This record gives sequence, structure tokens and C-alpha cells, in this order.
Amino acid sequence: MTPSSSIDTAGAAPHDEHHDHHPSYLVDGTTIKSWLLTVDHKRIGLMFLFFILLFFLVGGIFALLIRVELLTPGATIMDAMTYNRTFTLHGLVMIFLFMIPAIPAVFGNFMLPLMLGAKDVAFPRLNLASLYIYLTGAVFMLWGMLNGGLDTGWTFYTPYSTHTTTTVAPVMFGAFIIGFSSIATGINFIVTCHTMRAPGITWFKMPLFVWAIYATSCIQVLATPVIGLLTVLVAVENLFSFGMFDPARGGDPVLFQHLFWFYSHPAVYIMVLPAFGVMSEVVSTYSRKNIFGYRAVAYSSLGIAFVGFFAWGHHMFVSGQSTFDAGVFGVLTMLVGVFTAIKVFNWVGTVYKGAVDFKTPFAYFCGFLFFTVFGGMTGIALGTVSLDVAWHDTYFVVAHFHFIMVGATIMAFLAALHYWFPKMFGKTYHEGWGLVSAALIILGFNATFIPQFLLGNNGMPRRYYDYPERFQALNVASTAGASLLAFGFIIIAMYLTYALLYGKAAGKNPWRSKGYEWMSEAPPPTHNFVGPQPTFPEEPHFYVDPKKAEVPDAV
Amino acid sequence: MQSSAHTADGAENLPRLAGHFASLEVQNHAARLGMWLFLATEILLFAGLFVCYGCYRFLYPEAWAAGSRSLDLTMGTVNTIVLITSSLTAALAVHYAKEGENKKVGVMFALTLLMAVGFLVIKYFEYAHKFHIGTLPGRYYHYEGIQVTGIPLYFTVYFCSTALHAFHVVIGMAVLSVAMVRAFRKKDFGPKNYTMVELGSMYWHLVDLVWIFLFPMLYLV
Amino acid sequence: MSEFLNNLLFLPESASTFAERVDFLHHFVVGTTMVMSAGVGLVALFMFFRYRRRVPAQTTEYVVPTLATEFLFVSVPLVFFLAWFGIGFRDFTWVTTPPKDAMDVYVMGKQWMWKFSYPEGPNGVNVLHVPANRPVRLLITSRDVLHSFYVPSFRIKMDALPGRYSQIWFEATKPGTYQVLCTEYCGLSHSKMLAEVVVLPQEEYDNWIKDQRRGRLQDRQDALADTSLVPPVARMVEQGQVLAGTQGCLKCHSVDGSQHIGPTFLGMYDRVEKLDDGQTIRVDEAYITQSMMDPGAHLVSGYQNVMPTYQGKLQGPETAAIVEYIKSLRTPNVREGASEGPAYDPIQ
Amino acid sequence: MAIANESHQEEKNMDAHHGAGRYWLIWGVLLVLTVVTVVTGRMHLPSFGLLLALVIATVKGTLVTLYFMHLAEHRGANRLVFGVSILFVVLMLVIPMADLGTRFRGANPPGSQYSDLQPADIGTGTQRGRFGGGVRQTETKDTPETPAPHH
Repeated sequence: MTPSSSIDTAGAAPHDEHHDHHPSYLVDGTTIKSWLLTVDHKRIGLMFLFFILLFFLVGGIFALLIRVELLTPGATIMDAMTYNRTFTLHGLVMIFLFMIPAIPAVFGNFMLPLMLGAKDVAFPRLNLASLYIYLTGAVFMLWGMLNGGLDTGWTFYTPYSTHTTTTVAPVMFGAFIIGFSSIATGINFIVTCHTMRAPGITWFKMPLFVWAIYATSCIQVLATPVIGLLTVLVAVENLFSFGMFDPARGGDPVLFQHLFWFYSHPAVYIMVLPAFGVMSEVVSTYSRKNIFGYRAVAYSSLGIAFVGFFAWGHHMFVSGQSTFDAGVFGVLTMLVGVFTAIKVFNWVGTVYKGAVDFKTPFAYFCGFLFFTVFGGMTGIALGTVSLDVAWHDTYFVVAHFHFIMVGATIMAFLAALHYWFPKMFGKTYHEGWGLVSAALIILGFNATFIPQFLLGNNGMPRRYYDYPERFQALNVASTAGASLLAFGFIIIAMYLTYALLYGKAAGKNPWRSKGYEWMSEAPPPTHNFVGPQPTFPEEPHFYVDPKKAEVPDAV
Repeated sequence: MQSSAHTADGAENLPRLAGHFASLEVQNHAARLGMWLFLATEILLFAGLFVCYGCYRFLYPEAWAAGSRSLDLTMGTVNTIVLITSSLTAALAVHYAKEGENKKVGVMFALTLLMAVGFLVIKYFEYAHKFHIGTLPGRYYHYEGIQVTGIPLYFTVYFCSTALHAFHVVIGMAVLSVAMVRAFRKKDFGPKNYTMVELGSMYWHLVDLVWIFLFPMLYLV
Repeated sequence: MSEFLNNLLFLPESASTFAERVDFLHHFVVGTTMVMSAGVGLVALFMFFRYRRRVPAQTTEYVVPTLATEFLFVSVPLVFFLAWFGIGFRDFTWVTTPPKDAMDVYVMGKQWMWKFSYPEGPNGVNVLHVPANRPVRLLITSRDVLHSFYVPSFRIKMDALPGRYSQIWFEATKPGTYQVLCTEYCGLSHSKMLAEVVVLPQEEYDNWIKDQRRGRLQDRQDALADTSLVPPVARMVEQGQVLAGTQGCLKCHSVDGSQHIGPTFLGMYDRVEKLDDGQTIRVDEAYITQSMMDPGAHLVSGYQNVMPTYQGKLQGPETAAIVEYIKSLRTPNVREGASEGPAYDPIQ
Repeated sequence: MAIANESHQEEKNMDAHHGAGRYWLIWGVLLVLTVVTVVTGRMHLPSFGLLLALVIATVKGTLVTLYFMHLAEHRGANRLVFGVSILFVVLMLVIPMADLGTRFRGANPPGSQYSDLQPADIGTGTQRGRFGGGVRQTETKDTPETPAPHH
């Protein structure tokens, strides 16, 4: 135990003297079966990490193919049909197979019980099932992609998706199955938060990452069934022409869009709320401060989750939706922006009077702050109804959601990976390479997507295979940025793999963090804590000198 | 941290306490909350179809009126009564489980299953009739008797929602069968161990609940 | 100033009254965003330096915001956001509510072209002529899937819904030619679905439309778009059958599915054909018409380029009749053309 | 013992155990309400028929959830979950319907209550399966009407 954390001995004492006798979860059982059939949330989290990184690679390759194709107008490396399939698969893989499960299923799974002082999530077997459901869905999707692919765009708007001759049904069915995985994870986490908190952890002493995951899980539980139904309806429509959304049979394609965005808009919060949660932890740890405005951040997570549900129509301002609905959705969109602004101000406020240590995760925090502010503000701009008339479905939208939804999430994913790497594997990585690759990725990301904002302003629509000459310069700039980005990821892959194999032992708490998850061993033993459930007398991230620890109530 | 209240009645049938829960009451609470959350997802799943129903009804009131009049109200009403009664027996099963009368639990679930089969049989006759006269969804609609704009959509909604509901009936039957077999074989339900019966029965009530809304929506208005 | 900002932001020329409104709000929003983010960024950078860590296990003060601080965090963004929403929504209402004296133009998107028609004619493909400084209401529809009509220089955009109409209006301020793009993904050639708006001064526009209405029907780009002279479909099929015989189509094309010099007409419509350059195409009205006028443009692979052009030999309605005849020859295994949506007829 | 959650309270709530009579009573009420809704439904009440049917269904649903599903005894999060899901269903229903009712009439499906466009009949041979296949009993005009100028 590091000297700095001597004040938490009260909380973590009961299992301290035992830890030599209990192997870490990584080596407690080494057979393949002990991994594949494990119900340990940490092992399940790691398996999710493996597959999610795999799909991130697949989606990333699709992304690079798209960027290379767009280097020149007209055909560069593929024909139009292949291009249409490529961007569809890029979207589907990145959204359903990477971004939605990325942080909750990996870091949520791993950290949530540790942060709550629980031995496991509430339903460990359901947790394992959710991994296999996810993989089953992924197999369906990949099978559909290999057997003809899908060319509808990930939004699969009717009536195009119900009439295209590409393989809609298997991919839709895959998405439907993955939905169950998402729901299972969500139910598990909500129940865990309600019933598994250790003594001392009241609702307002839960770490903010837990709050974010809780809010995310609420969205997953409430929104996912709708997309599940919708994917089935589209698949059925494509196979049997039932006419539910087919204008030729009286159906309304705009109603399809309502139902689609009822899930898919909250889905962006499924992706980005956990990112917010990770960053709340990271900023506290590296500036050694309690979060500024804990309750404000916690409530704003719930606020985003709730209001975010009723802002879906801002994807449909020019779809033929009524002006009245556009107004309603426009106002609600602004509220989401306010909740996000609260978080941004509070993160910056956390640094105030802190003690900043500029480590790799903190570098990602800086990138995250940048992407969230610009991505968020361009989101507000897009939600400003009349501006959306000009920007809708142009590259401005593409750049916007890559900033807020992808940029913020990737930053948080990488920050979490680096921040919790010693916790998960007990090893350290090379700090210098970490900072270099963080710089590369943040620069590369900007170089990729800032030109796309300008392209959108200039009027280039999204999903264009061919484009007028005047857009070429910016497209070349964007592709150049994408290669920089790819380079950054390659560096990360290399030094993290190296660290995994040959890294130095990290010790229990290399960052001297006072997050709850650091109060167990690193890596933790199979049931997280040895002996009875530990108690947590202090709030998380409490860095006050014990001599003057008289605390006013947090707001 | 086993609470003392529970260790006292060791002779009683207690469910297995999973190692990661602090106590039995936490485990029960978790199971119940998990079930409610799952039921919430089911409600939202049907909500998608309710929205389609609501919107298209709003657009095509005449087609909806004509469509609902073409359904067999008698069969629908009988089915409603069957399902409500099966819900009663499911609720009674929970009641007897709490009292530890395992045999009655089994019988109640058997009755529930019997009525579920009855429900499906009636549903089958309704479907068969529709296939016969041609009131089918979308492009398969070929009934000469009603020709109003939007009428195939009514039957699309009808078939999608009743089929989804019937699918849930089948799943519910599977769940209740497991509980029934356990009540007859292991006979271990009692005042401290009835969560499984309770959750299975909650699922069944949800199936009933959905039908309570589907019935007037499709058959009456 | 605004010219400079537009260049900085890569905004295209602004050529409608709506564009001016949008650009004003755009500058306001982007300017405020830049200033505020720069502020937040600088404060953050300053604090990263000022409050850097000095001791590894440094302890810190317990700082919580006052209620006033939190109130500020909420209210300042809220005021700005709602102000932007207010302006934006006012402009949106404005652009979706056409003025009474607006001139109507019907716009139909189909894979992958735009058709324009004026209530009293004429009709055109891919080129829309409008007078400058006069409100024009577009009634937009689609024949197959969703499209979206987008003129970057006017900053307007509206989806085309199959079988229904959506509306938007604009008032062009400068004569010139402006590009139209489709912004709703609509399939293979989505990115080639381009058109132009030609804005003419009022007198030139009047002359143009007079010319068009004088009846140079044989020069029309696409006879199909004009149904004012076309008899009801049923009679067209008969007429097409007669024409196919008299014009010699049936010498090379069979109607019973058997192979001949050219592809059979049976089931041809709506079929997806592989072209000899490797691409695929769906046989639709546009493609059939094009094949009659310029047979070598897109050859189906496996066939020789031997068909003579019928440019000038067929009148517009006759072309349409042959197309309808081919459409009527459909085998049951050909997918029902449900994607067409309810028929679109230019409103007379 | 100090578990920082609601399980204990929950268990206490669940202790209440009633006789079976209550279930029979609820069942009786449900049957009566079913009969009422069928009878009133058959009258085809003009304006409030739908409302009445929905109110009855809601009452029935409430009885089932409160007593059969024991929501009356489950407190806290269980109720919240159920309440929120119902709220979301309602909002999800109301917002798209508000859209249909207030959008530009031409943008609603032709032939529907909120459209000025007639459903179009097109061509021979394509009728089948289009708006219900078969032959249309009533002759409609060949061309759709102009959408009323909507200013």
C-alpha cells in the first residue's frame, strides 16, 4: 500500500493481510474453459475487450477504405456498389459492435462491481450470456456482410432498405440479437447499482462513472427494444412486403424514422455517457481533487438520459416532419446541450486548486474536452432548426458526430484503457509512447474531421461516392489526417501489447488514486475482495489532508 | 453477512444463495427488480407496434373501423376471458407457493398452461379464417369485401401484434412449465422460496396485460 | 465582413433570401462557439499549468461550487442556446411557410434524376429555370425511394417522400446557375443525382417559358415527364404494342422470353442488368427511353451495339407508349414494383 | 446490518400476505369490465368509444399490475421502472401522432384522413397488391388532385 493512501486503510483493511493467498483473477484458472465459461465480471470484461478491439479494427479498415476511395472524385479503388456497402458496414460495425458495448461492456463490467464494493454483478450468468449473445449477433452480421453486404447506410431508411436486393435480413437479425446483449448488460448494471452497493456507498457516494453507467443502462433498457422491433419489421418487410413502412401500401416512411431515432438518438448517449463517466474519474485522479459539483454531474447524466430520449426529431427537420414537432424537438435538443455544458464546466472546475499530473490519460482528457466542446457546440448549431436545413446530411453532420460521439468516446476508451491498464493487468506501459500516440491521435482526429466540417459547409452531402471537383482538396486533407490517426493506433497497439507481455509490475495503485476501484488488489482476486464486504467511509476521490478533513456538503 | 432472520429457520426450504449477494433478501430484491426491468423492455417492445397502430389508425380511421368489424368478436372475447382466467390461476399459484402448498402450485400452473393452449387454438382458428378469406397483411391482402385505403395496413398491424403476442404466450408457457415441473417434482416452494413462481407468474401477467390492451384496440374500436 | 467569413468557413455563394438569414445565424453561432471554447480552453490550459502537481501524493482542498456558480453554469449556456433556437425556429417557420404569391414548381426525384414541372408546363429533367427575386415554392415528391433536394447556394433542403409532397420555398437573389444535390441516400448512383437551378432575370425567364410553351415537344428531354398529352395508361399499352410492331422493335426483341438479337421485353422492366462495363443498372423508364434514343450509351453485357437510334423517329408520347408496353410485359417472378409509390402525375 | 440499499425495506413490504379471495375478486372485476367493454364497443359509440375502451383497458391493466403482479406491494425502484416505461410509451405515441396531425397535409399518405391527395390508381396490371389488391369497388379519379395551396 502506498504511503499516500494510508488514510483509506480503514476502508480496505479487512482483506489487506490476506492478499498473498489469493491469486489474481488472471491466473485463477488457466484453462480455456475457465475463461470461456467464467462468470467473473472481470474475465467477461476482458473477453469483451478482445472482441471489441477486433471489431474496432474491422470498422477502422472500412473507414480507411472509405477515405482512400474519396481521395479522388469518381472511382479510386472501388466501384459505387462496393463503396455503398463499405460505408454501411463501417457504420454498422462501429456503432453496434464497437461503440455501444465499448465502454459499458468492457470497463463497466470490470469496474462497476469494484467501484460498488461488490463481489460481482447481480446476475453473473446473464453477464456471460450477454457476451455470447453479442457474439452470435456479430456472427449473423458478419455473415450477412460477407454474403452480399448491405448498402442502405446504417440508418436503413425505408423504403430503400425494404427494396434493396442486398442482404438486409441477416444483418437486421444480427442487430436484433445484439440488442438483447445490450439489454442484458443494462438490466444487470441497474440491478447491481440498486442492490449490490457496499455499506457506506449511498447513492450520492457512488463514483461518477457508476452514475454514468447507470444512466446509460436506463437508456439501453428503455430504447433498445424499440430498435429490436424495428429491425425485425424491416427484415420482415424486406422478405415479405407487409407494407408497414412502404409508402406504396399506405405506410409512412417518416413514422419509420420516428421509431428509428427513438432508439438511435438515445443510442448516441449510450455511447457518450460512459465516456463522460470515465472522464470524471480520470480528471479527479490526475488532478487529485474531488469532482467540482458532484451532484450536478450526477444529475446531468440522468438529465441527458431523460431529455435525450425526447430530442430524436432533430434528425428529421427536413424529412417532412411538421414544423410544430420541429419546434418541440429543437427546444429539447438545447436542453441536452445545457446538461453537457454543466459537465464541461464542472470538469474544468475540478482542476481548479488541484494538482495536475499530465499523464497519458490526462492527455486524452484534454483531447476529450476539445472534442466534447466542439462536437457539442456544433451539435447545438445543428439543433438550431434553420441551420440544420442547410447542414442536414452533409459532411458537417458527419464531422459533428465523429467529434462528439466518436471522438469523445475514443478519447475516453483510450483514457480508460491506459488509466485502468495497471488495474486490469497489473502491468505498466511506456509513458513516453503513451503521450506521443495520444498527441498523434488527437491531431490525426482533428486533421481528419475539421476538413469535413468545412466540406459540409461547402455543401458536400454525405454518402457520396463521387463528388464535384471543388471538394477534392478538403477530401485529400481529411484522408491525410485519417492516415495519421491510423498511425497513432498502430503505436498504441504495439506498446500496449509489449506492456502486456513484458511490462513492469505496476503495484496496487500506481496513480495513487482514491477511486473506489483502486481499493482492491491490482489485478483483483476472483471475488474482488477477500472476506466480508468492505465498507467505504469516505466519498470517492477524497484527497483532502486528513488533518483538516472537515467537509462541507457537496452540492 | 447472512441476516439472522434467515439463519433461524434453517429447516425451511431456502433457495440457494449465490456467493456474491450479501443476503437472501438482497438476492430476491435483485431478481425482482431485474424482472421488472425486463418487463419494461417488453412493454417498450410492444410500444413500437402500438405507435404504428396509433399513427395509422389516426391516418385511416375508416380502414380501422372496417378492419375491426371484420374480426370475430366472439372469439376475441372468449380469448380475453381465457387469458384473464389464466392470469388468475397464475396469481393463485404464487399465493399457494407462499403457503408452501406445492401440489396446488403445480395444479394452478397446469390450469394456466391448459388455458394458454386454448388461447392459441382459438387464435389458430382466427388466423385460419383470415388466410381463407384473404384479409392478410400488405401485398397478400386480397379480400374483396373491404376495399378502403389503408386496410392492408390494419391487417399488417393486426398480424404483427398478435403474432408477437402469441410468441410471448409460447415463451411464457415454457417458463411456467419449468416452474410447474419443479412444483410437482422438487416440491420446494415455500414462504421463503417463491421467487421463481412469482417471476414466472409476473411474466404471464404481462402477456395478459398486453392482451388487455390489444383486445379493445383491435376488436372493438 | 460576411463575405470574408463565408470564405473562411468555406460557405458557398449565398444566393437566396433564406441564405442570408442562415448565414447571419451561422456566423453568430460559430463566432460565439469559437469565443466560448477558446475561453474554456485557455482557462483549462492556465489551470493545468498553475495547478500542476508538486508533490506525488499532494493533498488538495475540498472545493465545491456555490449555488451561484452552478446557476451560472446552467443559465449562461441556456440563454444563448434558447436565443439561437428562437432565431433558428423563426427562420425555419419562414422557409416552410411559402408566401401567397409564390410560383409553384413540382419537383420529382427518382433514381437518379430530378424532374421539374410547372403547372402550365413545360417539364424538364435536371434543369430548373426560375426567375430571380420571386418566391418559388417547390412541391417535392419522389417516385421510388427517399431523396432530398439540396441547393447549397440557397441553403435549402427538403426530403422527397415517395407518393407525397413536401414543400419548401426560396427566393433567388442573383441570376446564375446553382448546383442541386441529392442528400438522402438513394442507392447506387446517389452521388450522381445532380441537377441545376438556372436563375434568370424576370424578362429572360418570361421569354424562356414562352419558348418552352410554344410546343417544341419533340425537343423535350424526357417525354415521360409530360403526361398532358399522354392517354391513360391502358390505352398507352395498346398503342405501344402497335408501335413496337410498326417501328420494327419486334424484329430484334421477343416478347415471350426467347433470346434474339436484343434482350427480350418480357420481364425487362425493373430487372437489374449487368452492363458491359461491369456496372449494374435497374431497367426503368429512364433507361428504356435512353436506350431508344442513344442505344450505345449503356449496353447490357452480351449484346452487340447494333440497334439504331430512334431519336427523331419517335414522338414523345410514342416513346412513352412503348415504355408502358414494355412495363406491361412482366413475368410473375419479377418483383412487384412497389417501390414506385403511388403514381405521380404532374398536376395539371 | 448496514447494507446501503433498499433490499431490506423491500423484503418488509413483501411480507404482507393476503387470502386468496382477493385474487378471485379482482378476477371478477376484470370479467365484468371485459363484458362492459365488449357491450359498449358493439354500440360503436361515435366519439368517445375509443376513449372509453382505453379507459377500461387502463383500469383493467392497473388492476392486473397492482394486484396480480403485486406492484401494490413492490415499492421504490420497481414502481419507478414501471412508471417510467409507461410514460415513455405515451410520449412515444403522442409525439409522432402530433407530427401526423400538424405536418403539411401533402406529406401525409394519400387517401388518409390528413391528406388532400387521393390514393392513386396506376395502370393496369399493377393494381393487385397495391392498395389492397383486387378490384377497387369505387371508381376514383385517375389523377390525384392538386394539394390545396397551403399558405
